[in-house]
Formats: sequence, C-alpha cells, structure tokens
Amino acid sequence: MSITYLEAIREAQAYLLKNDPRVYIYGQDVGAFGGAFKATKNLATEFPGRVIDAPISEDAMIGSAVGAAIEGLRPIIEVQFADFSTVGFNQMVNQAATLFWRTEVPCPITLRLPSGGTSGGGPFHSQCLESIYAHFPGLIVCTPATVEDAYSMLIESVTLDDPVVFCEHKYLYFHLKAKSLPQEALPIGKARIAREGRDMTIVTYSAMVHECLEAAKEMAQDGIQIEVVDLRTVKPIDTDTIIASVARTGRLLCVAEEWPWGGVNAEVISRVVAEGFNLLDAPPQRINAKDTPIPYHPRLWSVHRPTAQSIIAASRHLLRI
Amino acid sequence: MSITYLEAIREAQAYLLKNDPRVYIYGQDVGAFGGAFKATKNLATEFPGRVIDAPISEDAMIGSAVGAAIEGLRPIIEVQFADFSTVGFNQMVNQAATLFWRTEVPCPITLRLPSGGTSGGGPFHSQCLESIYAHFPGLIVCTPATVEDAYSMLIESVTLDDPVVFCEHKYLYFHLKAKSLPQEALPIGKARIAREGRDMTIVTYSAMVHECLEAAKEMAQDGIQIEVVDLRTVKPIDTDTIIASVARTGRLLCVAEEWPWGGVNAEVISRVVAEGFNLLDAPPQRINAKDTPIPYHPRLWSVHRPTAQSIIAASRHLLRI
Amino acid sequence: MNQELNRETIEQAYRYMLTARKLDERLAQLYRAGDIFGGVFLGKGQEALSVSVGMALRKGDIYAPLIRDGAGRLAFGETVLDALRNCLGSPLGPMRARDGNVHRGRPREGCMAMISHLGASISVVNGALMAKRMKGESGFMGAACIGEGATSTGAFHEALNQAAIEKLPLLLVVANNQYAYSTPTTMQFACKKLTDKAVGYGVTAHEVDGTDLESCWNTLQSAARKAREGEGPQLIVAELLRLCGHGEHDDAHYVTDDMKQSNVGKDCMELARTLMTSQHGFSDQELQEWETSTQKDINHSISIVKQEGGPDPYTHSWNPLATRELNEQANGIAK
Amino acid sequence: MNQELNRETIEQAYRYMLTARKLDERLAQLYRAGDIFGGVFLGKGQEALSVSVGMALRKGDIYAPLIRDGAGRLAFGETVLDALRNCLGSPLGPMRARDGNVHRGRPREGCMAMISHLGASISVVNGALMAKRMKGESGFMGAACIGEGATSTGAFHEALNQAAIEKLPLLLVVANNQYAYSTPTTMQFACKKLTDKAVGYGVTAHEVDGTDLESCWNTLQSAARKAREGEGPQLIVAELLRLCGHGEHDDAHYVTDDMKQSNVGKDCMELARTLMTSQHGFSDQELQEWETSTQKDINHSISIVKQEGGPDPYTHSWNPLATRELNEQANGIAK
Ligand SMILES: Cc1ncc(C[n+]2csc(CCOP(=O)(O)OP(=O)(O)O)c2C)c(N)n1
Ligand SMILES: Cc1ncc(C[n+]2csc(CCOP(=O)(O)OP(=O)(O)O)c2C)c(N)n1
Ligand SMILES: [Mg+2]
Ligand SMILES: [Mg+2]
Repeated sequence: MSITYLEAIREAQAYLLKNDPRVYIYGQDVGAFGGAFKATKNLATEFPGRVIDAPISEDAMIGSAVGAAIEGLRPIIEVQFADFSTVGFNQMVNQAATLFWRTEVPCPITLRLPSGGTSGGGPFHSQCLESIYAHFPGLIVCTPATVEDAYSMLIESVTLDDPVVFCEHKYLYFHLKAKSLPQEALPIGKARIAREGRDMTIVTYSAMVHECLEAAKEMAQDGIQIEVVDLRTVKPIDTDTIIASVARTGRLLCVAEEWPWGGVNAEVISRVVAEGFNLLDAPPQRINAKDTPIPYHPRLWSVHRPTAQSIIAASRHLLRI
Repeated sequence: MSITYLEAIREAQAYLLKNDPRVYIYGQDVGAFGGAFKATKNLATEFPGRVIDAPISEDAMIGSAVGAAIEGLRPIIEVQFADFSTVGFNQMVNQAATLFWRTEVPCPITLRLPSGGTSGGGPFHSQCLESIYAHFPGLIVCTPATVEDAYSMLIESVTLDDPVVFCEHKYLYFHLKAKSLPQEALPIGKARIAREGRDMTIVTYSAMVHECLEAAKEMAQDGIQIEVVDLRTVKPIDTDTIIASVARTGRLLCVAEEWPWGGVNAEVISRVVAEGFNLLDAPPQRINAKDTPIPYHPRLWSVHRPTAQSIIAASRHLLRI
Repeated sequence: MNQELNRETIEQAYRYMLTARKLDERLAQLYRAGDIFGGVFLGKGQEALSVSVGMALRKGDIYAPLIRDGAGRLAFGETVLDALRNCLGSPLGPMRARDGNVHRGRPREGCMAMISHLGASISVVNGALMAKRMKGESGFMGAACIGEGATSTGAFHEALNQAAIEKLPLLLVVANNQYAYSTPTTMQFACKKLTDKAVGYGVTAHEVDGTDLESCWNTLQSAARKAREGEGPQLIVAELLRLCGHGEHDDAHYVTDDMKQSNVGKDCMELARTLMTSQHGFSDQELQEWETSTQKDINHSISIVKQEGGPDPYTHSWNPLATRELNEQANGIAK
Repeated sequence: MNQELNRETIEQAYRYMLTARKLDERLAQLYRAGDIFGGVFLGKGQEALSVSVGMALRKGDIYAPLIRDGAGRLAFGETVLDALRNCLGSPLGPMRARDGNVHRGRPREGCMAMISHLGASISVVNGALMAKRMKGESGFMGAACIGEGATSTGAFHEALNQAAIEKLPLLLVVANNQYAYSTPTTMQFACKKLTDKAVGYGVTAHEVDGTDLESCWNTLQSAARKAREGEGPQLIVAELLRLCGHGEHDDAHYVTDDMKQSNVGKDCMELARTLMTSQHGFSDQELQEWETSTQKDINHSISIVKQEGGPDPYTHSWNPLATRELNEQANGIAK
C-alpha cells in the first residue's frame, strides 16, 4: 500500500470528521464533487451535511468559519487555490486572527490553501502566501513537506484552539508517496532535521525540502555533508532547532519557493544572526523565487523557482565564502 | 509660514491636479468633504470632476484605478485607513502589480494609505501594512518620514509608471511641520542619512525616524554618535546606502513600527548580512511593534510600539555586544 | 407569534432608548473633556430601530451590532458598565482596554465584537447560525446591523447571498441614515430603495420608518418571527437620519437643512415620548423621573469606571494565541 | 440604432463562432496529446452569446472577456495566432509565455487580460470607462463577461454598484451556464433569476436564451445601444449550458441528463447552422466548406506556432517594474 500527500490530506479530514463532531468542511466544490483536487473525495457521502459546497465567496466562507468557531465548531475551509485567498484575506487577518486577543474567545479554524507552483500553473495558480499570513499576529502557519506531516499536522491544526493557515503544496499532491500514515508525529511548532550533515545548514520547508534533499544528496558525492532543516511550521518558527544546527555547521542557506521580500528566509536569517551571530563562519545566504509574478511557461518557471541545481550552486558559493 | 505633513500631502495633490490633466483622486469622502483627514480639502472645488467620492468599495476603487491607468490616466486612490486596504488587497497585488509584467502596459496608480498608530487608534485604525505589499513583485512602496518627502515623494509616485503604495503616517499628519515645501528632493528608491554618526547605524523609516532621532540625540549626550538612515522607500530598498553606513559604524539596529515577522527589518538585516557580513562588529538587532494586534489604550500602545526609550535601551545593548 | 408593543414592552424599550441616548450624551461630554482616547460614535436618531432589533432577539440568539447600536446592545443584555468601561479604556471592560469605543462584545453570550471593516460581521453571524443548525438547535435567530454605506461592500453581498443559499434565520438590518460619513446616498447606490435589493438575493424585504418606534417594533417582530419559522433571511431597511456627526469629531455641516426638516429628520426619542404619554398613559413626570434616575445611574457608573484606571502595560499579557506554548516572545524577536 | 442580424452580419457571426468552436476542439486535442502546459478551458455552447458581445463592441470600446469567450475575442479582433500562441506558450504570444490559456489580452487595444480572480475585471472596465469620460470621449462602451458563479463574488457586487452610481456604459454579461465548476446554481444563489438582481442596483436587465444566436444578437445590440446612449449599465443574463467540462481535465459527470435534455442544453452552433440555412439561404455545402477551410487555417497556425518554440529563460527579462532603474535584481537578493 502507498499513500500520496493528497490522500493523506483526505485521510486526515476523514479522521477528523469521524472523531470530532465539531468538524465540518466548507469550500467550493468540496461536496459531491470532492474538491478541485479531490482532497474531500467521498467525504460528503460518508459524512452527510458536514461537507458543504460554498458559493464563490471567499470572504463569506472565512467569515462564516469564525462565527461557527465562536459557536464551538471547528471548520476546515478549503480555498480552491491559495492565490484566491487574497479576496478572503481580510476575514482571516483581521477577524480570525484578532478574535482571541480581543475577546478571549478562541478561533479554531483551519484554512486549507493549495499552494505553490506546478508546471503551467501561471501567475494566479502558483502562489505561496505563507509570509503574508505569518506577518499578522494571531495566526499559525503550517507548511508540511511530507506525506506524514500533511496528515498529522492537518489533524493537529484542527485540534488547536487557534486559526491555522495550512499551506499544502500542490506539487507534492501526487508526486509524493509514503508507505503508510504515521502513528506519531512531531508537534506543530517543531522543526525536523530532514538530513544530518556537518558542513552547512539549509533551512527550508514545503516542496523545497525535496529540492534541498536532492541537492544535499548530490553534494554528498563530493563529500560535502549538508544538514537540511525542515521548518514544518513557519509561524511560529522553531528558532532553537535552527540555531542548534547552525552551531554544528557554521553556515546557513535558506531556501524558499516564495517571493524573497520579507519572507520566511528573511525572518529566519534575522533570527539566526541576532541569536547566533558568533556561530556563523560565513554570511547567511538565501534563495527564493525571482521577484516577478510566477511565469506560466515551464521553461520560465524552471528558472523562476529554486531547484536542486540552483541550490547546489548557492551551496558551493556559500562553502567558498 | 509653516506647513504640516498632512498639508504637504494636500499640496502635492493640488500640484499634480494642476500640472497633469491625467491625474484624478478617488476615495471615500474625498470630494466636497475633503477626506477623513482633510488631505483633499478644497480640491473638489478647485478641480471640478477630478476629485470623486467613492462608495465603500475598496476592491472596486482599486480595480477601477487599474482600468483608468490602462486608458492613460494617473489615479490617486485614497483609502480611509490603511487597515481597510485589506478588502481591496487583491486588486492591488494581483491586478495592478502584475499588469506591466504580463502585458507590457504600465500601471501608474498611487494608493494612499493613512498608516500607523495614533493614541486610541486601536487594532483596526493603526496598522502598518507596507511589508504586506512589498512582498508582492510589481509594487513600489513609499514610507515618507518628513514633510518634504511627503510632498516630493507623492508627486514622484504619481509620476512613476508603476503602481505605488504610499504609506503616509497618521501620527505625523499634524505633529510634523516644516518651514516650506522643498524645491528639490532625493528620488524614490534612495535612502537618506537623517543623522550622521560613527558608533552604530539605525535603519528606520516613517514615524520611527523621529523616535530614532530622539534616541540618537539623547545618546549623543553620552558621547555616542548614532547614524540614522531613513529608508524613505521600503521597496525597492537602497541597500547600498545601508551597507555604506554599516561599513562606517560596524553595528546595525533596525527599527520599524510594524509587526516583526517578515517585515522591513528582517529584509534589511538579511541583505546586510548577505553583502556586508564582514563589516559587522556585532549581531544586527531589530525592534518592532509587539506581535499582537495594536492595542487601543494609549498605555498599552506606548509599550506596544517602539519608542525613543526602547530604542535607546536596544542601542545600549547593541553597543555592549 | 409577534410580541405586542404594549404598556410593559414599550416601557422597557423606551428605557433602553433613554439609557442609550443619555449614555451617548455623556460620552460626547467626556470626549469633549478629553477623557476618552480616540473617537466617539453615537447612535442619536437610531434608538427606536436599534432597540427593536435588540428586543426581537432572545438569549441564545446571535447579535452583531454596529457603530450606532447602543440601545440594541442594552436590550440584548449589555450593561452600562460594560459600555463605559470599553469607552473609557478600563482593563475590566469586555475588551480589557485592548479595543475601544464601539468595538466591543461578548461573543460567548452571542454578542459579536465588531471589527471596523464594514460588512465583515454579517458572514460571522451566518457561520454562528450554520453552527447552531449543525448542532441541532432550533428556534434561534441572528441579527446583523449595518449602515446603508456598508451595502456597497463586497462582504455585505457575499454574506447576504450566503445566508440566502443556506436559508439562515438572519435579520440583516440596514439603517439608512442618509449618509456614510459625509457621503450621500446618491454616491452610494443607484437603486430607488434599498429594499429593491432583496429580490436579487431571494430574501424577504421589510421597509420601515426608522423614526417611529411602533413601526420598528412591529417590523422587527414580524421579521424575527419569519426568520425563526424558517422563511430565511429578512432584509430590513429603516429610513432615518443620523442626528449627530459621523463621530464626535465631525460637525456634520454637510447634512442639508432639507434633510433635517424632512420626515427622516424626526427624532425617534421625541416621537417615542409622545407615544408613551398619548397612547400608553405614561405621565410626563414619570418620564422625567426616569430621565433623572438614568442620568444618575450613568454618572454613578462613570465614577466607578474612572476609579478603575487604565491597564498596566507591564503586567499585561501579550499572547496573541490561545495555544500558550505556541506563543513566541510577543515582540517576535529572538533575543 | 441596432445593427440587424442580416445575411452579412450573420455570416460574420457564424464564422467567428465556427472558428472558436474549431479552435476549442483543436485545443482539446492538443491538450490530450500533451502539447499544452497547464489547463485548457473551452467555450463550447457559449459561442452565440460570446460572439454577440464581441460584435456589439467597436474599436475604441473596452472588452473584458472571460474563460469561455473565444468567439467574442475573435469578433473583437483577436487573431487565431494570438490565441494559439498563448495556449501553446509561444514567446511571440500576447503574454510572451508569461501567462497562458485564457489569460490573455491586449489592453492597449481595449482587450483586458483577465486575472484568475473571478469578478475582478468588472471594476477594471469601469475605470477605463470613467477615464474615457474624463478624457472627453463619447459614444464608447465597455463589456465585462462573467459566469453565474462569479455573481457571488464581492468584486461583482462592488463593481456593478460602482458602474450604476457612475452611470457607466457597461454591459455586464452573465453567462448562466448552470454550473460553476461542479456547483449547481442552487448552491450559488437563491433568487429566482439572476436578472432579479438588476433592480437592486438600479440598472436595466435583459434576459436571453443563450443558445439562440438571433436572440443573443438582438439583446446585445439593444443593450449596447442603451449603454451608448447614456442609459447606464445593462445587466445581460443568458441562460445556456456549458457543453464541456469546467476544463478539459473535467469529465463533467455531475451535469444531469435532465439538464442536458432541457432547453439550455441545446447547442448554439447547431441552432445557428439551422438559422443560416433555413432563414438566410446559406447552403449546407457552403457551411461545410467554411468548416474545412477554418480547420485548415487553424492547423496552419498551429504548425507556425509549434515552430516558434518556447521562451528562452536565460535571455528573458525579469523586470517586474516599468521604471527600469527601480528594478532590483530579480531574485531580490543582494549578492
Ligand atoms: C471597508 C471599510 N471601508 C471604509 C471604512 C471607513 N468608514 C467607517 S464608518 C464609514 C461610513 C459608514 O457609513 P454607513 O455604513 O452608512 O454607516 P453609518 O456611519 O451611517 O451608521 C466609513 C467609510 C470602514 N470602516 N470599512
Ligand atoms: C475568487 C475566485 N475563487 C475561486 C476561483 C476558482 N474557480 C475558477 S473558475 C470557477 C467556477 C466559475 O464558475 P462560473 O463563474 O459560473 O463560470 P463558468 O466556469 O461556469 O463559465 C472557480 C470556482 C476563482 N477563479 N476565483
Ligand atoms: Mg449611513
Ligand atoms: Mg457557470
């Protein structure tokens, strides 16, 4: 048996619906159709009345989730593509994110954002918006990179008493497979050492974890041992695990698929230099997507986002300085 | 004669309306009423038909500006408070910001955002959203700190062929006065040394420039010379000026009123360490507002945002490490 | 069954209106005396409508009052002390001095705490109603209040449409007070009357003279009955005039004399007073006594709240998350 | 004055429809052959409506076509080459391979390049029309096309209201093709018919059988005339059925048989063909010849575009800003 990242997301939702009567799912085409990506396949039949088709109204979708959370439910909102969450943005960052701080009433909603680039996706079906949400206080932002994390972190997200932005990566939906679902997992907020190494640390998350692992594998053939830290959660950031890794390696490269300005990479680097400046043997570097809209054509896209090859180049550069 | 920051904004708009027939202003209550803050006072009378009241429809306001720009006009959109721009967000970051890159048709629109905290403003009338916009490719983000810059940068913003997010600070509207309007100015994209010093560099912008200058003045009494760099534009960032200053001082403190996660400070620090690591004698530090919604009560607000006192404390700390 | 506006209920309604009006007047004074941080926003002229909404609601219902709903808030159970604590920034207030003025509520008790973005609370009420239905509750209802200006927001549209599709027991109460800040209705919408919007959503519309307590009462009662009985969302549009500035900083010079002298310009308090004396047998003296005692109660509450002082920023907790262990140091900067 | 659907205009209209349909069919084939990156979205069943919009527009007007407007685009002046270049990712296409499939346009020529966010182009058209008015132009008009699903967006509402307030010459054309992706209209709105929305905005409504070219033509002509003559926005709602999947990846199994056999399920191309032969004296042979030559032209264009290859990422410019000197290194990272 093998299970994909996408199936894991479906299974997590099935588990939640089964075990927690407070959970329901709301989003465009999530009902009988099973969602644009089939992340809710069959769930409407298995859990009648709890997997509900929404009109094309992201603002109202997210706003209503806040109301339901106040009434004690635990909505999961599926936005068809992360890119479209910009029209429901206000309800997430101003309504959901401030509720607990303002009123002491928790706001346990989970916003599922199918994120990131795929071949031919183009400017409006490829965006990574984790940093936009992470900038606002009151939100937790998850960016699972593995089948296991897709499953366990989604379950934990819905269990948490806070609004969670769950950035699931579309590129991993079908590409990534695991043998089985995990029995236990690291909690949200903890990073994971995806590969150990002594020569440099790469901090990354989501689909880029796999590009970095590939780069690390290739570099290993030259005897260079790269440690890869998978952040898992980009807000909060597990600064301790990062610093501990940098303490071992002395070198830091941050890799993210999102746009560079003020992203996860910038936040990680700022934390590392503030706390661990003296651990560094070289200037911390970062690689992001280019600072333009995401191009449609695969050939343009392949140089727009970081890849194993550009990560290798940056790693070699970092090891030289 | 003296002129306030707010009056400078009004004068800039008067100048633009007078000298460029392509300019018009659109926003809630900007017409006969002259705007919530009076930034368009009398302009509707002086320029009939070109200062237009909008319905409470931020999405349509900004969307329409893009259409007018395509037709060759140069709209200025006033949003009543920066905080409300979240409901027009999509039109700015996906429609306006991508237009030139996608179609080679420039999108010269200026989005005026009355930003930042004032006493009693509370969670939804105090936000600094510059980093949210700066994260998206295709936008220019201005954050003027002086009466002179409010005037000259607004004029230049409207003159530029790109969409500009113009973050004007409400705290400076009435507090800040100058003798007269400037005859010449630094261009957008260039930072300014607001005060020279040899012991450390503070990089900051907007209202925080004044808190930093106050801190620098107080520190000078102890013989400590702080150089204060006013970024003026947070996208693009004038990295060269910053690095040159750090080269002189060896120490960097970044100060911003916005929330910390992935903000201007994080971006500046990441750039400085990547390019100027060896210039640094101590770990770069940053101060931001606390990572919670902005509190209503002035007593809470006074510790929520950075102030001269907390900047002094951070500076002393930085000089010791 | 509609509840009647009888001697008992009108006394209640009038007393809430009176308290709201007097509270507003005192808040305006406190504002001018510099005792209030930030703005003050009053409900003058809208008390009859607001109280009718508040009194159509029951415990267990959902209420999303807006900027001018002092009377409805009281009717739904808000105390004068809560209102004052919020406006004066007491740490004992419902928002613990973290938010101010009209931004207050007790969501656990069904009273939503508005964010400023207009139109944004309607879908929140929808969600609460959907949740109640999923939980198997029945007979409940929700009311969301907005001004005519907020009908121009995308949030209004998406939420009303959502409520209609889900056939939720929602009262969407629009106070058309003729201005959105300074903007007249001609620059806000082009339909003849706002009730014309109802058919486009497939919901029932009710138009009402917002200056007349009895009309407001009857309209809200009947709309509430329909909603509770499963007839879906009810759009109520009340015509009235904001008898004050947008906020106390605003002299409202743009309100035309014609408007003030027109039907919508009548003061619902004065009309209610006449109704009380001419139709329900209350005496002028009685009303005068209520006024005095209300005034006294408010003043007493003010003195209590003033003694409570402001919050202490150093002992204040700065945790944005309910999940304690996931809160980073509040300034987000690793030390 | 309305333009008549006479022998000459119907030939034109039919030929655009035919080209659009044939182009769609070829795109579907190319998609299945793996020649297209990303998705393919077709306009099958919507050609009569779409072409009527495109032909009601003139040079100097503004057009914001959406996902299923191949026919209208051609009528407004798009070339088959432009369409193919965009769908096949040629660097010579209007979006230079930066954007694909239906995301194309030439704003300088009045044809807006849609972003994906539904409803977002309507206000863009409004702004262009406001600009034309400010510049003193007259007689112009704009058309924005959406599906019934997009009527649920806040953007739709804000923009239609804006157009009504500003009394803009806007045709807002809603193709009610009964589904938004898989979502039936019952989960999208609760009004009886979408034209019911018009009165709530104070705009004129037109309802039309979207499968019938002649009805579409006449409706669009008359709406366009009204708009140009200053009667403000015109809301046109066409009833029809999407005769394909949402995209070519979708088998549309959820479209009910009842729906397919109902009136909306008729194919506008077949009806148009009958109209051509029975009413306008075209022969079957003639139509067959057009079909063959259209097919040939498209195939020829495909072979041209295929030879153009893809873009070269290394010589590609990565500047997001028009102001050259303000572009940072595209990767935003200081080296
Ligand atoms: C989305 C949004 N845009 C702008 C504002 C600023 N604003 C606050 S109140 C107001 C006018 C509201 O008018 P209306 O809805 O008629 O309510 P009224 O004040 O008349 O009761 C405006 C524009 C806001 N709060 N939210
Ligand atoms: C704001 C937004 N939300 C979601 C989507 C995803 N999406 C793309 S097309 C579509 C269905 C559109 O239905 P409709 O408007 O009826 O047009 P049709 O496809 O039927 O022509 C959806 C939900 C989107 N593009 N924009
Ligand atoms: Mg109003
Ligand atoms: Mg449709």
